[in-house]
Amino acid sequence: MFSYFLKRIVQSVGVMLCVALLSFSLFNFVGDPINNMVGEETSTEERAELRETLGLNDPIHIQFGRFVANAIQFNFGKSYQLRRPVSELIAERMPATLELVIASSILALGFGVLLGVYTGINRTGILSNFILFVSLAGVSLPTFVIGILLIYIFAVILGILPSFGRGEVVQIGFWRTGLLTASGLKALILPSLTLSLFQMTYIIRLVRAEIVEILQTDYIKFARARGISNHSVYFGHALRNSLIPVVTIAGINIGTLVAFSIITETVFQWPGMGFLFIQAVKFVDIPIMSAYLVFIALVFVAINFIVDILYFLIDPRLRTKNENQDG
Amino acid sequence: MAKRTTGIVDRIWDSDIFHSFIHSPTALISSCILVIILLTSFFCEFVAPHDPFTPSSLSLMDAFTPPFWVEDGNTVFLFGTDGQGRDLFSAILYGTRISLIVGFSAILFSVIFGVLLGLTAGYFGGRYETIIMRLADVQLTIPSILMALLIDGVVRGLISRELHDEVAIFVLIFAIGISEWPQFARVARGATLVEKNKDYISAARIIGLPNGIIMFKHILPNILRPILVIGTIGLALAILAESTLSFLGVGVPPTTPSLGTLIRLGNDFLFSGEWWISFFPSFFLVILAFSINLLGDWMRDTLNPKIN
Amino acid sequence: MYLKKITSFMAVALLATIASTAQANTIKWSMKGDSLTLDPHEQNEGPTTMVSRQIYEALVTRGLDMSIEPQLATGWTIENPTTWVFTLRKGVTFHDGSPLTASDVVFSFNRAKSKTSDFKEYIDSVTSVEAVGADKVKLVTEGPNPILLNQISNIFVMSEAWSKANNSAVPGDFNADEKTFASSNANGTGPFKITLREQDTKTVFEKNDGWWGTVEHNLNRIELFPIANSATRVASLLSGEIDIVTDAPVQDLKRIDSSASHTVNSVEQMRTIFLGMDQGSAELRSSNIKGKNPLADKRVRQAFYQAIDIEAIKKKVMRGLSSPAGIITFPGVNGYTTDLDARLPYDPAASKKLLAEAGYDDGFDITLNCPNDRYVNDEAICTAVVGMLGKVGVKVNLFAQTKSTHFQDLKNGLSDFYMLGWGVPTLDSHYVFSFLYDSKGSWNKVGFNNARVDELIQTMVVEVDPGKRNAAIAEAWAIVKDDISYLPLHHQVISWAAKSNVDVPIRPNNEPLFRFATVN
Amino acid sequence: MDFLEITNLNISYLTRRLLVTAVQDVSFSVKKGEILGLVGESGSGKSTIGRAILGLLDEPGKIEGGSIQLENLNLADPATEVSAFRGKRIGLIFQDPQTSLNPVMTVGEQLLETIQTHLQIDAGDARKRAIELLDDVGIIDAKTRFDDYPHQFSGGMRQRVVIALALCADPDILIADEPTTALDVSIQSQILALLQKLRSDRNLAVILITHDMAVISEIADRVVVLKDGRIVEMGSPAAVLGNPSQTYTKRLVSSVPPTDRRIHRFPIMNSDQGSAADQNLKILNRWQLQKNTGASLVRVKSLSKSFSDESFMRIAAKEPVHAVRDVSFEIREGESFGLVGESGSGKSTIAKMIVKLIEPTSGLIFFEQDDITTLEGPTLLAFRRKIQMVFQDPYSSLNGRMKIKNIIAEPILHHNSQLGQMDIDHYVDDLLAAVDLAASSRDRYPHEFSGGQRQRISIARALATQPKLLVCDEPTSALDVSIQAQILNLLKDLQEKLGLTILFISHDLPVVRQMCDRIAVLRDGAVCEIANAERLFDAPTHSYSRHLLNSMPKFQP
Repeated sequence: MFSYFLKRIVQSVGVMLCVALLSFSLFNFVGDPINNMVGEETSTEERAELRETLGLNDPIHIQFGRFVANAIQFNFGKSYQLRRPVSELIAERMPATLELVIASSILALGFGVLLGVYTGINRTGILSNFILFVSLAGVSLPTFVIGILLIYIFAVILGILPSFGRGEVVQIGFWRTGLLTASGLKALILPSLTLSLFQMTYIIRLVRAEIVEILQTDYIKFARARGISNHSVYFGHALRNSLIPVVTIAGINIGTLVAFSIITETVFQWPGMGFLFIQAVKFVDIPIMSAYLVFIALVFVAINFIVDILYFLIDPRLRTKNENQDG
Repeated sequence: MAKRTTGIVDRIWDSDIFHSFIHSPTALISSCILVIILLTSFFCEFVAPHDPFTPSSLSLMDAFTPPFWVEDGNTVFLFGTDGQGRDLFSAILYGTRISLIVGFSAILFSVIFGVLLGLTAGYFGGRYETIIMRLADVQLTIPSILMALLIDGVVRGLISRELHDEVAIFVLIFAIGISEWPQFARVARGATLVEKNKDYISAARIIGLPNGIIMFKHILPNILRPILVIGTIGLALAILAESTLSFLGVGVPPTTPSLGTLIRLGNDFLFSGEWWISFFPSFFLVILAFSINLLGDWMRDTLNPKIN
Repeated sequence: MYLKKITSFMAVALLATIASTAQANTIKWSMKGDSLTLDPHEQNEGPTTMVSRQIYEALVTRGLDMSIEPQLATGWTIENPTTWVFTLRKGVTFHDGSPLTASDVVFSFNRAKSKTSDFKEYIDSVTSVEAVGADKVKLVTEGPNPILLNQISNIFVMSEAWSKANNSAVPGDFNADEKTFASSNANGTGPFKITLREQDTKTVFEKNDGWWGTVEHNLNRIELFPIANSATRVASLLSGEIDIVTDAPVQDLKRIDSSASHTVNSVEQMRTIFLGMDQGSAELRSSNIKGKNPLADKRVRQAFYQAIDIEAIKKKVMRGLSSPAGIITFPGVNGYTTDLDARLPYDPAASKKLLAEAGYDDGFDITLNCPNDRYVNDEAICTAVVGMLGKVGVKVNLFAQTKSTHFQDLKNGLSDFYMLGWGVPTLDSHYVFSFLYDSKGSWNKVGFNNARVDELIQTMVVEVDPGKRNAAIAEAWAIVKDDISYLPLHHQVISWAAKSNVDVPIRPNNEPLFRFATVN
Repeated sequence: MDFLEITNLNISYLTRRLLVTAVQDVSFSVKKGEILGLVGESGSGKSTIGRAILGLLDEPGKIEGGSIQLENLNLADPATEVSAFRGKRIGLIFQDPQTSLNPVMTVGEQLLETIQTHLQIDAGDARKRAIELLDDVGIIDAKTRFDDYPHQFSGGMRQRVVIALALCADPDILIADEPTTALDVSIQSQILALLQKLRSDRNLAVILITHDMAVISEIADRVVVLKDGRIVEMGSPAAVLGNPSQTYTKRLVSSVPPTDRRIHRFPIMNSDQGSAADQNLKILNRWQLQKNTGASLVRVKSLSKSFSDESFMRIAAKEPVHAVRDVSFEIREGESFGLVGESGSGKSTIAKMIVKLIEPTSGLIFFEQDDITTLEGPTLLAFRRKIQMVFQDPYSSLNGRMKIKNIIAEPILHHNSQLGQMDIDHYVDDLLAAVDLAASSRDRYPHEFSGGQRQRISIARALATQPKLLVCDEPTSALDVSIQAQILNLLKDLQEKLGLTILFISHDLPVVRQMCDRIAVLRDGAVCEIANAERLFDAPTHSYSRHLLNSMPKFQP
């Protein structure tokens, strides 16, 4: 088991290095970093000097080493466009994004799994067919359309929910949270809903498929044959076995949410990283882009790692060595 | 009785797939809608009442004409016009074509790329497989939309802005395609691992057939079904991705708008009462994606219920 | 431990909610972009000044009616054509309570003249600033300067002690990203003071009870929320989260106006939108015509001019909120006349004919460079222009991009045919000529070169006799208008949309003065 | 009246095209304390009846008529709440112990759950009872195994757990659906013994559903023979299997390979297919026969194979599994050599190495005179031509996407590409004829054929290269006995006519006895003993061989 985790950690590090390499090459090969840092009037001597001091003349692997070292301290230099340290910019906006993402993952997973199990259990029911139909529609609705729609209905027509921003925020240490004020929570509703809808419908379908498949297995049939009540067949047996894929889904899901928050933040003027990133892309603001890339990768790797741990807790076959020698 | 069937037509007619197809209303309806959309958009030069993308043909005074059933709308512009006097109906047809082209090419790209890698990885296994699959993991670490944005950003950095508009479409195709390949690689590999251990492959190897033939003549046809299914669903996702990027303003340029671009342009008029400018493109986009999804859903259930 | 943290969270939260709920007369203000810095000398751009204007004050300022009136100076005397003496207002204190002294003014002028200041151009004619006693300041200019007051109305006064104490004695170089304490904090003499600053998210102003002036507003608090997405901005106005939007999209004004609880105020802005046509270069970069420059031929420029149906643009693109322009300056600017502002008629036929005469019967290709986030519906206007020129056979490719890159291209002389808008902060035609028509003018990107006009511009600078000076201006206008060296489109009209119970007087330079605002 | 009485039971499935009657007018009854054997080939409806009793028919199965009378209750009547009796009065045992237990619950949890569903007793007592049950079914030191997960039990042990679960609420009747089919013979005998014990201890009524005549003949008190959903005959095993009155039963019985003697061919009565023996083999014309010298064709020298998974990301590699250990034997031209052993004995691995599907870890394999590990290029191709294989699973051994003619033509083309289309077509027809398939089959796809026919097709494919050695890996273990008999006959004939050498791999001792001249008994990858078939069966020297033979169910009508 330990070696398993060791292996996973090594792999994660490997993945991070690959991503780091990617964002490193972003830095060095997209345009001349010097040009991006100094104005036109800078003389060639100054440039050469700067090039030297920045160590851009060192062999590439040394530069990469330095990049990684900096990246570990999350030092990505200054934004070309906003002229501020990237780490600072990201740190400023991270709380907003994370709060949004967490809120919507809770929505997506909560409802997703719930409805998924429901539709999986009664496959023929009118309600579950309806849910499936709606969910399919959900997968077909682009996030930004949903967002616009919700704003139009709840902010403009009904005027009951705010259409932009985070409302009142409270500063706690470096973390600026909107979760502690009434207006902050209200402001969270529409964006998190928008963000979660797509994933939610996605999860419903996946969980359903999983449940349906499990309900056809022998051990479920055998459980029925033993007279185990439907209730415990579904929730005792089926659900527990479907947990493994659900956990995987959940993992990927959260990561994807982080990425899709880009859209939601643009539509709702949510002061998060995604919003920052879009601007960065439009202005080819490499430092922000590569920093964001590394950050996302970090989130994913972290999630995958947690998922692995959960596997261990859920699936005994991983936990205990397989002693069955025949077959 | 199944045994008597010989002719290909009979076999199709007799096949359970066809049967469940003609007996599944959703599959029928969605595929009908799809066919219509495909035809109209691909032959839009002939179908569209106007040519929305030659500026000289537009008259600014036609701008903001509402749909024909709304008062002071007229049947010259079925769905009304946008701020430039462009006929929305025609614009949508042209836009749909762009969205479809991008979606199709992107998915085709990732299918070929992914299946090739997945198939070979599953078949040869060992170090090669590990490397390919790790690559896939890394790729999966970067969500498609983010990947596309990054690539777009990089391209912007590498080439001049004028040029960017011209290559925008290819950038999109590549960006979306490259970020979708891992799932195809994974499915292909999984299926290959299953097929590879079946006896008919052993038989082929004992006959002495070279790997190439075994992979592409024997394994490939047997793993196509799941690929087809996720491919269909992938297509819908690709189309949505394209429109999303265009909505974010990093997609196809407004001079040749896709559905997403049209929605973005129309979005500014959402509150000014010209709802139709953003509504119809959105509507078409959703219908398109929805019918593809319905079809894919049906495929998933009939072709192979196992994959999810 | 953990529990303690929680409870403290709660406490903070409670305070926050109370704070947010208990406010009489707050105005929630929104616009597209945020002020880039609070330092009044660091960066010279619309939104930045709009914010500074509420916190900081200058010796003189423009009132609601845009006329010059005393602010920190109660009066001034012109001892000789190049020497001005300003008498400072008594009893003025900064937000930190320290009193305003002459040395603060001197310090501020020198700060504004420092290398890293973005306002130095305004006062580069000022050669020396010195305190005369405790309440007088003497400005010496090189040569007579008829528009000095206009210029210094943009020079805000800071506290010397405060700036030095917070090592902000010189403004940070914005372009080199030097941030100083003053960039994110403010200590002015104005009617409002900053109490919260979250760049790009939220800025809170509160009433300065120690303000010297007679309070005409009834506000306790202004909150600024920049919202980039215009749809969202309008939505939040309509849903009542925002009280006033100072850059409402024209297409939404009708709807906003139709809502009972909102009003829209419009006024002609001090900005004229026009198209530049490169007539100086030997050959156009983006055209299929090689070896010569079609735009060098006046007939072609006129053909372009008459091909454009400005009324259609006004009706459809600008929703009636623009006034077609004949010259690149607007009412209220010294030198403006309605005759000058009259346009050549829209006449596609004539346009075709002119092209034919010039030898371009079947037109030619050219690229139009256009910003897509700078002026009101800039991209839409350009698209319309493309269509209209297309009708007379000129194939125009539109290339629209964000303002920063657009202006870069322009500065680097990469644009054959481009859109630009021009304001006149000094309200004097000289400003326009020196930048756009002077053969060495830094924004003269069409290669306009006319010796006579250059002469006349010199006259405008040195001539102190108003009569002669205005004559020069008039002649210059006549020349450039006849030459059609630029293609004027319209004077932009700005519109502020606000809740009916909120009254913020609108001003042609698009700068709100909240000291005149009321909420009821 | 009997404890469970089934009268005129009719069950049918409504498929898309037609109404399939799975069970028709079936009537029988079971007494307490008796074991009733339901025997029949696949599709005879035996399992359907079992499921029907518990009201667990799979969609769209439906009881059309008749009654299932459990004392005074009619379980066939939709009105009665059958689920109330599941597990409580009727226990069901599934075929595959691997899949019938919930992998993420400990056996303890599953037992407790079941017990507490049916009996109102507190957790303590339930636990006590559960452990008793585990003891009864022969789980050693049940107390500690109680908290183990299913995957920690071996197949046999799992089946015991399954039985324990079925007995939780001690039901009066136990339905065992192929309870030993997935198990090795030695374990099979234990499970059967267990069933008998339980029957007598608890006075259980047991319905034993199986395809295995031998098993029935060993432990059933009464036997019901089913065919196509109808009862053919029933009675005591001695009567029914000893001297069957019905031809079907006769045929069935006659195709069961006898364990005590070797017969030349299986008597196929009014078989729908004539056998290759009657007709002259056209492929003979193409076949260049050479006299079988009896010289050794294959020589295996101290062959070993160990599997260890090496992925370069892994930190700690598992210790390798030794599948084959130092095995040596030789196969002589023209003989048929048998490899027998239980699962995991390494017999298939050896076969794979001989046909060069996998490479040995150590040791040598000589085919004719050359070491096959060194072969490559043309020599490898030549080797491939001379050695072909027939596989166990008739469903996975044919590419479902190819027509039969292409499946068979592929090796021909690959090995002599100069053949013209005409020749190939004829050759394919001849091969089809050789395995008794109609020429019309050539244009069909595999899914249109039955299991037996598919095995014929893969034999035809194997013959296409005119091999010297035919490796048969459990070629019949997936087939019904009557089909098995046909295939075995076919193989015998072909060997005779074509002078094939056969390497025959099987776990089924009777079959091996019928097929093989010499036999090697394998256990855990090592050879226990190599002997002539007769010698081995009459006087096994090695203890394990003896053990195998003893635990093999004897079919003695």
